Amino acid sequence: MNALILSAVLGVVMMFSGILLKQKSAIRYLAIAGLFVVLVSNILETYGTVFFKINTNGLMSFDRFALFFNSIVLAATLLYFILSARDMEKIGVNYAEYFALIFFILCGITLTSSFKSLLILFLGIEIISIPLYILTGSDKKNLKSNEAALKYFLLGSFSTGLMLMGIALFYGSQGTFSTEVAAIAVDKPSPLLITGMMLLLFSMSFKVSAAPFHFWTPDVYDGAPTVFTSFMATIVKAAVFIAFIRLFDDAFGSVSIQPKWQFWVAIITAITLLVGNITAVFQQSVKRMLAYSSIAQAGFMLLALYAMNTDAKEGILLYAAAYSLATIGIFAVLAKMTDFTFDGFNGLAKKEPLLAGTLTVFLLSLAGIPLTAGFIAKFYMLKATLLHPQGFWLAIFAILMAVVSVYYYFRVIQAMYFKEGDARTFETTARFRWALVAVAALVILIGIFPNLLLNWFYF
Amino acid sequence: MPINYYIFLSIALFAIGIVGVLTRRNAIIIFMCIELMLNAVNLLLVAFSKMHHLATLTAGDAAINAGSDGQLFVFFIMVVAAAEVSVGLAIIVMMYRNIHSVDVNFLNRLKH
Amino acid sequence: MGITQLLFWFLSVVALFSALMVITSKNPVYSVLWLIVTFFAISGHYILLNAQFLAIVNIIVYAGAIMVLFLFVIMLMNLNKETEPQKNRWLRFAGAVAGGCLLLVLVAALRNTEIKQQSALVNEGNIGLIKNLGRELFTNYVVPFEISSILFLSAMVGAVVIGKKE
Amino acid sequence: MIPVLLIVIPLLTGLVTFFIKEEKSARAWALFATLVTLAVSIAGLTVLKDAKYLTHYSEWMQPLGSSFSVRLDGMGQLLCLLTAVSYPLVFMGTWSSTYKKANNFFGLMLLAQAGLMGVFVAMDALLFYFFWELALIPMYFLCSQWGGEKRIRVTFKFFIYTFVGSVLMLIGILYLQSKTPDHSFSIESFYKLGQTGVANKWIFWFFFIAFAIKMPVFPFHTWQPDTYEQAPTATTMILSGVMVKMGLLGVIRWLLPVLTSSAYMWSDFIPPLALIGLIYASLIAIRQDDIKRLVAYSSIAHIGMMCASLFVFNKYGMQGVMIQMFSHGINIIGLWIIVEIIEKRFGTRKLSELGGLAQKAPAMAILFVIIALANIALPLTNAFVGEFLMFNGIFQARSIFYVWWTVMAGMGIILSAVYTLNMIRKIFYGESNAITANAADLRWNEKLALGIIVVLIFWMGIYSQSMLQLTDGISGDILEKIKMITNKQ
Amino acid sequence: MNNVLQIVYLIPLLPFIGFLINGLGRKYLSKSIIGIIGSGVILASFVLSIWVFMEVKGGNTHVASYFNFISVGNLSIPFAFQIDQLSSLFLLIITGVGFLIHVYSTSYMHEEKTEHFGRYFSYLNLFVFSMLLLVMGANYVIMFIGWEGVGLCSYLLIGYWFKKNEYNKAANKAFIMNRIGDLAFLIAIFMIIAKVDSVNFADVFAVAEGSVKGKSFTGNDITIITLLLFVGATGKSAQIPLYTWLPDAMAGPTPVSALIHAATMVTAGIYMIARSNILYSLSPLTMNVVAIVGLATALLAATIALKQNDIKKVLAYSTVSQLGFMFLALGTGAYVAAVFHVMTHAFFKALLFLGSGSVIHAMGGEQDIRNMGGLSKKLKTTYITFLIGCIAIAGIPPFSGFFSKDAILLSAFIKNPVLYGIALFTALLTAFYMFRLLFITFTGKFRGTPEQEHHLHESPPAMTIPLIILAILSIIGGFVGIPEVLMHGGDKLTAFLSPVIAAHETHEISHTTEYGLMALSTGLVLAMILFAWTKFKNYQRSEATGFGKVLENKWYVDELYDKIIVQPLHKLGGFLKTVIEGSVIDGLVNGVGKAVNYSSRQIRLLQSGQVGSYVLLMVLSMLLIFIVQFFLRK
Repeated sequence: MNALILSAVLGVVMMFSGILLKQKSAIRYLAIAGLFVVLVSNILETYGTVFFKINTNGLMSFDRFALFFNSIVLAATLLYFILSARDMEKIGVNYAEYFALIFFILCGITLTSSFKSLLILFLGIEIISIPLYILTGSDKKNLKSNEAALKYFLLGSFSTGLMLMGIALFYGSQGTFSTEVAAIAVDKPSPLLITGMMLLLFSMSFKVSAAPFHFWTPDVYDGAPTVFTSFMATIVKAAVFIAFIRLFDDAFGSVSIQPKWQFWVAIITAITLLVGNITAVFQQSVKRMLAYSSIAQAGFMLLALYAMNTDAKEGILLYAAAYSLATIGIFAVLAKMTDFTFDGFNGLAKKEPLLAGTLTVFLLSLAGIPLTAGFIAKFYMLKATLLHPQGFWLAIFAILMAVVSVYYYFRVIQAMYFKEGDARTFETTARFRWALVAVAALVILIGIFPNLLLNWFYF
Repeated sequence: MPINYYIFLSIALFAIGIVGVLTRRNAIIIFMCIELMLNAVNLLLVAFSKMHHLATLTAGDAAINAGSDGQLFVFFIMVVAAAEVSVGLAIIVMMYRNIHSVDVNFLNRLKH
Repeated sequence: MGITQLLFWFLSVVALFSALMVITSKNPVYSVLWLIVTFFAISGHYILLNAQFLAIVNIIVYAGAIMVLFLFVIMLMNLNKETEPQKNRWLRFAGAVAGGCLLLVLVAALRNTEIKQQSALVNEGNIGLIKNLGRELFTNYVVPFEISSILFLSAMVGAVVIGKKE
Repeated sequence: MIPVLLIVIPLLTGLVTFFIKEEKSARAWALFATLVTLAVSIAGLTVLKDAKYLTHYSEWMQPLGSSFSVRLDGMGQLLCLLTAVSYPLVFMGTWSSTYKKANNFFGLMLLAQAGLMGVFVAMDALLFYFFWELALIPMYFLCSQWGGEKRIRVTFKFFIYTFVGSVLMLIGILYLQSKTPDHSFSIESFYKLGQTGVANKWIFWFFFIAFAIKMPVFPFHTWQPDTYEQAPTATTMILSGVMVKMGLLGVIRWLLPVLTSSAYMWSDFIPPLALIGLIYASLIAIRQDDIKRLVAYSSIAHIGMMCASLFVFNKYGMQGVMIQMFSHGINIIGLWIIVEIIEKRFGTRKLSELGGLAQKAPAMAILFVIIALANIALPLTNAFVGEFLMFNGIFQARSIFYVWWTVMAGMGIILSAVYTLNMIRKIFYGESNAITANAADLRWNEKLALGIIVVLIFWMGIYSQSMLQLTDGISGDILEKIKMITNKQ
Repeated sequence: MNNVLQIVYLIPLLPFIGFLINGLGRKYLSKSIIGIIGSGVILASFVLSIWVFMEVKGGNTHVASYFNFISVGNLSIPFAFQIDQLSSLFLLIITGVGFLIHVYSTSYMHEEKTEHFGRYFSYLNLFVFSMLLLVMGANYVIMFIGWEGVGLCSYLLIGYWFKKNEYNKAANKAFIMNRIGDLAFLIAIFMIIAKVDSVNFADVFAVAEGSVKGKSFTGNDITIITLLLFVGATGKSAQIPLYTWLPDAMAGPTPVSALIHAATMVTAGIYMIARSNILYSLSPLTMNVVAIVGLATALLAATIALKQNDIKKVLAYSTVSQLGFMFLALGTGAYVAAVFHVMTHAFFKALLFLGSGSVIHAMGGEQDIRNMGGLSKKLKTTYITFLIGCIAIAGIPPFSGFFSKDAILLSAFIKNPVLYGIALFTALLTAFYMFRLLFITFTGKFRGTPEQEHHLHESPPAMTIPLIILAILSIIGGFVGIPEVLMHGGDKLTAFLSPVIAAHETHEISHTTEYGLMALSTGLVLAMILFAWTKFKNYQRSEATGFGKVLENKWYVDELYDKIIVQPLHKLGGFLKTVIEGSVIDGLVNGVGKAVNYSSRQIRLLQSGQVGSYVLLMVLSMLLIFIVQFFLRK
């Protein structure tokens, strides 16, 4: 609740800061400071200090899971601000508004991570989506940005329609919007419920960009301004994933109904992994490659949904953290590049050894090489999947696809280190470099001592 | 009124909306079709809310507000729809400013 | 066959027909108008279900505000029959078939649910009245209500960001 | 304590090396570091051989059921010694070859050493996997940065190839861990695993393919000749001398005792595969004109022999492999050193372009001949003991096909003589030509390195007990376990 | 030091030290020092050998075990030496003849550069060292070490002049053919290990005699083991089918040929079989095989020798043929006879080779006898000694060759008259080609170039003295084995070797027949010599024709091997390299990558960029899932 309200308030504050504060740096510092406050307040709430005692009548529950996730997301956003906030200036004049929108999105994220009622889920998803449409289109002069925004908007609202139909059918069969398992411990689920569940599955798959509902992702990620792509691809995606898992764990977790969706989740996972990884192989632009790789990573996260056990829940948090860290770092570097194609990275190691080095760490993490956070995350997913009685072959498929992913991630490393060329970058401040190094260190630290995170989780 | 009628009616409207999205190229029309889908959902929700209301009444429960949540949900949907429309139309207009068309087929810079 | 049934069938037919007209009519302006008709029909259904508040809101917000906005935009861009882009007919056919199949499948799936003998309470039951809904909204649903304000804020900011000239 | 040091010293010194910009000092520092490591490992063999020095356990990743537990058993001692010995040899032997960004080169080499040490001492499956990868990654960078002209493609193939294997192994490890009663990765609980279960039969392959790719065993070997050809020779030495032993160790420590019954089930199938590889590689080696490729294929052949005799489940085979792991490492490093010298001096690796070196560089000729003959297992050299035992082991195999296996192995031995002698003849004998006319003989550092190798060759060839006793216990235990389980069935 | 047997390890050690000194110091020592060291160490071990021989004659044998060479499980192979009658006898031959050859070499190789001179002597010492290991080893593995060692040394010495590529090829051939034999030997050892868990001669023979509880050989085991050992022997001792390396081994310096052919290497096979005679006696089948192979080899080699024109080639084939005789003896159970022949053969064959060396030396490297002739005037000593050698090998009493060969023929006769017939015929051929060689070389008129003619000279004493010594030995050497019939208590050798070689049952034959056989063989041999004299006393060069050509080309055996073994393997290798490796396996691996790339390019096209198609695809997949969910599943 702390995070929810504070981020909402901060959103409003940022809105007006545009008028009050003249220098952009001031706005930026305000945003960072504010976000830090939100983070602290959320951590305080984890340890029982709630500032706002508000009765939500069971529409929401800020349980441990939700709060940890919030902390991770807020921390990631903080890093994101520190690394990339400066790059937002390039996009447009509405500097303060961007921050406001991001805070509203955070507010929506706190909803999706803690909903107990489909109504809140719906609102949360919408509060996340609508600002995203705008951020995607925020580079108004850039046709790609416009196109991405419109595509995202049309497809997004279409999937919202599907979701609403699903909710309606759910309501029809259950007589309530609450997602308490007890409500639907029915031995024989009705077609009404099944249909609703499937529609929810589709719309959520759309939001997490799982195949075959992933088509918007590459275009939108490619078209959106790089800074916002970074935000979309990491924090938002993680948030929607949490919503996805919460929904299907609470509402459809009962033994009578679980097999029905798990089968489809398995198939969707497989297709997502396949499409994401295979398609990424042939891309020429690193940015677009990352878009596809985000689809692939989504496929890996879906494994948690499939397995749906304690390991899976711990794992998804870890995965969210690891994936967000690495991707934020990569996009932060990418935003400094003048040329997004693979050749644009040729010989970066010679000109900018530090950027190249950190970028390598992030890529290794995404590829799931041991001693990076990414490995532990993937490891957890596989562990959870293998604990599932039928999970064996899915796990093998996933791991083989991970090998494919190595192929395109290492293309970047090869370009940076082993190819001759003059990669051009915008100038980078010392603070940026230090932040980058810090993030890289964090990635490795989590990789070597995952206990730092894991010891918190116990569900 | 048997609830099935309402189910079929709204599903029909919903499907029509989908068909519209599939068959038209004008971004605005597509958007309107999406609105149509939302309305189909609204209708269904209201019908369900009345159904549950009836069910509780016949069960002899005096809970006077049983089923009202459905209608509230419709209210929220309308709220969201309004917001979406404002943003959506803004985006479409921006698009129109740049390429002087609302034809979604012109949106093909980003592919493969 | 009482008056209620008659009204129900009439409104349903109107809704479906006008909806079809929305997606078939070449001229966007007509589409908008047909959509308004659809909304009116749906509002009729609300009244029939004695959900007066929603009926009113539907007419005010949708038919009143939203569709006018649409109409305004279309007029602004002065789109008409001529400028209206047409998908080639195979794609249209494919779309129609896909949608139709979806309809059939869903109908077939939901043909016999366990609640099919249940029915919706028509023209009585007062949960749809503003009094009740209002109480509900500002007691149990106050949190989402407040949250929706955030939604509006962000939409507003967004509209500004997108629309404002630089 | 000792095992930890063996990992930590190269790790830290390696990291330090990255910051030594000046080439000479970087090289000297690296050599010094490896010598320290060598000293530690020798200490572990001699003065500090008490169990309390050779084991270390500390908490690490409890939530995953993994812990940082390392131990030096006989095999670990042997292979760590090999690693510790080979690094100084490599650095000495290639002292005169220069690299751009030398500090990175040596740093990565040392990191790889840390990884190798870790693999050899890890007593926790997950830890084992970590070090397995840690040894691979630096190799990837070494080969693609300082390799030949086709390096990027070749190295990448090598990397992907090995990575496929290791991820399959990861799945296997995870599967077994989920089957362990205490959900732990520790080797003890792996050894306690039940042998029943159909899945085991296939899990076996998940491990074996990973190890087979590493060794490499036919038909998983195609990455190897290209990589050896393209990689910088110092790296190739480590790859072929030490790295391939990871696969063998994996089989001995993580496969045979864990999935014994499955291994037993497949034990009629793998030796022929390996032996076919032996003959196959030898025949190809006969037709090679490029020295590096020739040596590469000869290495495949030798590994095939070792792999085969791992699956005959008798002490001859096991001990033979143990000692051969060391011998092969030493010998092939010796060969590479001279190959490197030849390539550097004459700018060619083509047998057809060389010849008559024996007149100009007698010392080189003599040392090369000794090492090459040791490599084809001439008596009183180290490889003879190994090959004798392995060959004997194959002959004593319980399988009904043992005669055929013996014949195949025998053919391999003869063919090895053929290609080795041809190589010697074409490089060193005959009239010297334009390329080799003004050849210089070995430098002192090369003489030193090769001299040490030759001494080791004869020492182990004549007094092999020193090594055999080291590994006697461990191979005894493993065979004991195998016997226990296979007898039950 | 009370007993020489305590320091028996010095016998091999001294040559090894010599090897090290000459090998490492070859750049720094002078030729004379090298020569002195090289010969000195051999002399020393010769002296020791005599000492040892005396001890053994005195009846005390000795097994000295030093350390564990290999020990795994319950198999432990000690590094041990065994000194008994057999080995001590061979020690004498090896070190004795070896010493003479060393001395001879000091002057024969004098033109070599110092370091090559040193290399040469180090090789020679190493050669002797390995041969000593071979005969002194107390178990099969130590024997095998020497066994491979001599193979290695022959490789090194044959390829001594490494600039000539065909020499190196010959060296490789020798090594590889030996390796094939060694492989059989090795497998035999494994089989013994499997049965006995030990490779010590004592244990193995004990088991063979059935005097050990629990362990025993079946008849099959024995046969297989002995056959495998015999294959090993064919490799070392140049019997069919592995004999072709020996003639090519002439590439080495002549003294080396002498060493290989007379004293060391080739006799290894004989020694090994004689050593394991207990096993062989248990397997009649193997015995027959040995006898037949031996005889066949003898005949084949003799026929080839008839038409050779290279002086050393003739001698080489005669060696092969003589070895055939020895194997015949072994096969017929006359182990003593075989050993006896080894000894005598060592004398006269060394003599002949060194003689030919002297000739070549005089002719300035010329080896083709067609370019010689009438050398008897210039090279008196060489001529006489060579003549003695020829008489000895031809087997004319009382020269040494007569007694040993007679013993072999006799045992063959006892075994089977047919064998005897063929053996006798071969003996006659021997006499014929040896004297052909003698006459063509030394009689008639000189056919070489003028400068060769005036270059002709008798060799220095360092070469002639060994010749003389060997000549004397080949005259008197036979008397240690005079058969009973000629001198009562004559056959010292049999008596001496009896502890090692169990006397096999010989159904006595009457003295008259024995006399008859001797007379017959002697007479025929003399006739042959006369025939050769009439044919070649003044020889004119003439091209061989018809069958002669086949013989001159050694029955085309080399070509045959090349066709049926070498070429196919070579082709197979090429096929594997290019097709299987290049296309199939690697193609498969790369194919995966290509497939991924291709599918990537295809799947990419789904991302058409059209909102409409996106929605359509989404709806279609929804439709599909619904259909499956509601109408197909469960």
